[in-house]
Amino acid sequence: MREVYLDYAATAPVEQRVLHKMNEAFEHVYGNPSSMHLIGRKAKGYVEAARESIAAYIGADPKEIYFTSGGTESDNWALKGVVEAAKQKNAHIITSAIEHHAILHTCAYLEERGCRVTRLSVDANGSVNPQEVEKAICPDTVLISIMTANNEIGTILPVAEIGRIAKKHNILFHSDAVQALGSVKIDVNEMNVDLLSFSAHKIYGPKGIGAMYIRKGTPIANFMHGGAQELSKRAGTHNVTGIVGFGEAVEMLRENDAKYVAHYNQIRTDLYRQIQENVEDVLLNGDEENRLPNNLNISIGYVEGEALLISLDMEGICVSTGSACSSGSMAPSHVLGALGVEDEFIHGTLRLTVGRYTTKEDIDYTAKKIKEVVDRLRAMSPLYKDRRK
Amino acid sequence: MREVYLDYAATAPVEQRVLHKMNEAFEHVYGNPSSMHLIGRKAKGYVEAARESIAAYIGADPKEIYFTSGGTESDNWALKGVVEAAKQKNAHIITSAIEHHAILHTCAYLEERGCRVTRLSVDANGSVNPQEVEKAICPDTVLISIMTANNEIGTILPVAEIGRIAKKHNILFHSDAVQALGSVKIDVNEMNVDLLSFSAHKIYGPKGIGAMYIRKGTPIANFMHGGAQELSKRAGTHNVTGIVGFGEAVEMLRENDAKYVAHYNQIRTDLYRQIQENVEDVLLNGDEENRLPNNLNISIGYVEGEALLISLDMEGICVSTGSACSSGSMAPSHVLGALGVEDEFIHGTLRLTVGRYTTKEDIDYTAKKIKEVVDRLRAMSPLYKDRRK
Amino acid sequence: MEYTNKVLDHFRNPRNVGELEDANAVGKVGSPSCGDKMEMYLKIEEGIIKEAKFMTFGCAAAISSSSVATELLKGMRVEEALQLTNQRVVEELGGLPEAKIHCSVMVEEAVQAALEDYEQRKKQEII
Amino acid sequence: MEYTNKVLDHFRNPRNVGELEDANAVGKVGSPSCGDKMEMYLKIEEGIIKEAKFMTFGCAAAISSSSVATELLKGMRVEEALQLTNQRVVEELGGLPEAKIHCSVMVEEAVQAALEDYEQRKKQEII
Ligand SMILES: Cc1ncc(COP(=O)(O)O)c(C=O)c1O
Ligand SMILES: Cc1ncc(COP(=O)(O)O)c(C=O)c1O
Repeated sequence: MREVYLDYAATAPVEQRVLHKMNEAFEHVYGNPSSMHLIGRKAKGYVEAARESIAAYIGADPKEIYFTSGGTESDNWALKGVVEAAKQKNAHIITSAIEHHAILHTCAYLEERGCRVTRLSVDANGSVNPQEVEKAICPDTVLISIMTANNEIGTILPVAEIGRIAKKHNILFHSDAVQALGSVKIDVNEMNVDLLSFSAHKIYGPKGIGAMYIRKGTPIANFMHGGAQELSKRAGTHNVTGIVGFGEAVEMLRENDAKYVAHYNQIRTDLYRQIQENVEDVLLNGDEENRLPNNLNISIGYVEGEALLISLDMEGICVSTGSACSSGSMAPSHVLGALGVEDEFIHGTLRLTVGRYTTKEDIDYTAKKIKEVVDRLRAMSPLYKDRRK
Repeated sequence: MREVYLDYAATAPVEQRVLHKMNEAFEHVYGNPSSMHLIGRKAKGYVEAARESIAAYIGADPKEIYFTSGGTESDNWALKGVVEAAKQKNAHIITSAIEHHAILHTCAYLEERGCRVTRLSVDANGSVNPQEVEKAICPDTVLISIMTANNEIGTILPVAEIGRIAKKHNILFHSDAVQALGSVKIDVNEMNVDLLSFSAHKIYGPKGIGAMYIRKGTPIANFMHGGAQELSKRAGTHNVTGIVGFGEAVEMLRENDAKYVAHYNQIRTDLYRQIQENVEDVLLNGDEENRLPNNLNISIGYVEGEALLISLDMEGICVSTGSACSSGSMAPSHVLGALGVEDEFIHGTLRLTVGRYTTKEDIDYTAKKIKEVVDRLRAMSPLYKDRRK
Repeated sequence: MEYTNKVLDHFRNPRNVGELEDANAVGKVGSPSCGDKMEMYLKIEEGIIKEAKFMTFGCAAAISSSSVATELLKGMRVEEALQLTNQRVVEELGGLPEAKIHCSVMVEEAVQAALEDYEQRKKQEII
Repeated sequence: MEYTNKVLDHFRNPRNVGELEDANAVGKVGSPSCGDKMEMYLKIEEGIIKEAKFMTFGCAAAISSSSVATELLKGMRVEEALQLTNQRVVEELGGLPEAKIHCSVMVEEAVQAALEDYEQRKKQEII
């Protein structure tokens, strides 16, 4: 059976080139970068080279890049660290209703501990109005955290504008760029950000390694306490091979990002067109224009998402309903909820995210199978029956 | 030039067998274990198999093993999580003066936030007296955290006895077993622990992955907020290949740990004997009997440690002076300080940690070079000159 | 989400799908907003369920639970059907993931609703 | 800890190691408890440093700073030697890591101490 992976937003395979570089490091660079001896210094050299690659790609100074264990840690650190450094009772955070759980659950945690959180609602396309951000600012506001692009519906948010507002009001601005990296131009100065979260496994690097950009001078408390790694800001033995893989994955972006984006865009658009031609009552979620090039998020009326997912899985097609991270719970995701998708559609949402290895054949096969599966499920759907009446 | 790595306690190379298993996963298991589809479930299978290996090796239930980004995160989580769950003002923690910085710096952080911390002093061998632990207990005590074995001086601590005391007083007991794993028998029930920290890179697995054992029912708050991974206790996309490597490294321990320990012990003892024969005024730090089999920690009188380290490095021999993590600072480590080593000796401390790949030739060469280097440095040492007078 | 082969089989090839034109017991539970809706159609003759059909909007567990329930119901006496528990349905499926047990509960409710409808109709007939 | 080749050379092959029997200017700074101790021996004739030797207990930076300082001092006039700064030593070594600058400061202090000793001895001679 054909195996078609259309869940690149959940995680991407590691590129061969990245894997080769990692294996080189696994074999020859086994030292601890904190060790003073030759074998330690060699490892440190690899770590610093990766740091420079990443810094260069996003227009930052290498000293502003801190390695973490992933996007989740970066998000936790950004929020908890800024709030703690602010040393302020009732610190206020502005965020959006469609952030990743790594942001929203951290916000809920901070709320329990006395913070106040404003979760801005989004428009029908899943975007945040910068003016609403400005309106939400109050004297206690210590941080604005708005993602660069949403992981479920793919909407790209107006972060540069929000950054300008934050700067004007002298408020720190964090953005979760985990999904945006590789698809949206990331330049820390153009974006006016003080903090950015990244994760390697979304850009064909290894899982378990991420980074945070922290603009020089940004007051932020440590999250991980211990050794003096990362300029004494983030303790823990360096994940050397992870860092090497992350660096190489970013090098691949630097060399080829436009090519990748063009491929994503073409194949994603083709998939959407075929689905539209084959299946009626399909809604696109997220912004049609300001959208991640590899993301297709659709709500298929009168059928349920998990049933779609499992049916497609039986055909070898791997997709997501909502976000991989919220699987296990069957309530519609907070993102779809925030968009106000109709009841008859919201539960039938599929996220199809294409990638570097997705082919035209994959797409043709998927569109055909989606039609078959939807037909089958609608044939037993009482909602569809009622709708036809 | 010969390259001799004697810093296995800082980090160990990844075993070929572990690397093969990781590469299998890198190539074929690219999904996100949280994804519901086939490719996700396959990844989940690998993660759960590793969890089972680790659980079996330490006598735990797989549901009691939580993956983290390393020993540092496990230590941070244990302390911060237990204190937070205790929801108690002036919560009191008992620890020792010779813990890793991941414990001690976390304790300092908790102190700033209202906790009270007792740091038990150690005897001349670097051990903690269980009776002192018992004496330190007070009504506010929420956690005892005493490491299983020390990373610098190699002393193995009486954790089982401390665990019994903790149990008797109904106080949670955490132990940092990062250095002990693979060298000391770890059985969560024999040890009477509620929480244990582990790190894969000390046992020939990859860096950037660790685990925490959390006994069922232990009240502990989350440290990393976000997705529902790890029974909703530790968010963040699973580091699948890291976990696979960790699991395989533990499988190797299960199969061969006695063999490894015998090798460590023999080669370490030989090294110490040769150094004693060649060099006068050498003191052994840590307990002679209750000691990690691969650890040799010596203070060489009248010479300075960094000068020793660099001189040996120039001969291709990689060792540590104090702990890798505290390098960059030249003050004697907190562990040596706690032992009360004499001024003329404390600065000349070397930690030599042998490993699976250390050979007799490595050791002979090292002992010879240490003699040469010490002779050269003593020839210019005013302390040595004065001592001879 | 690990489903048994039996679940997947009933999901893939559900038995007794559709409306039953001449049903004399119809139970409808759930709603689009909850993400699952189930309609149970029974034809009862002389206290015995002669035919059973369903239509379900929902996940694989909901669909397979419905399917297996209709199989169980056919030939049952009304009194027996009243005793049909969700556990029985789960058993028949070889188990359901923890998070999906509620789907089998829905089936139980749909059957109960259908049997109530049957009782109501009978009363109306009598009056 | 990245050392320049010059540092490593002077560490490996320090110049002018030892006590100077007929020194007329001796400076000793540091202590075992601090982890570094430096002794600077100078032989000064007619206001000119004819010979310079050192003994150092300390790290590679301390040893190489001492070594390079003795090289610089030889042939210097006392007034010049009084102006010898740690920066000059660091320069001569092609730089030192941030954390190691204090070692070069120690050398400066040892030279100052030796020259003070020299002044003291001269005063005693005069009296
Ligand atoms: C927008 C966003 N933020 C954060 C994360 C978390 O990153 P990680 O999986 O590396 O913990 C993800 C992906 O899971 C994401 O899509
Ligand atoms: C005793 C001890 N605890 C904790 C750690 C930290 O573990 P990791 O390096 O995985 O963060 C180490 C090693 O660095 C250690 O030796």
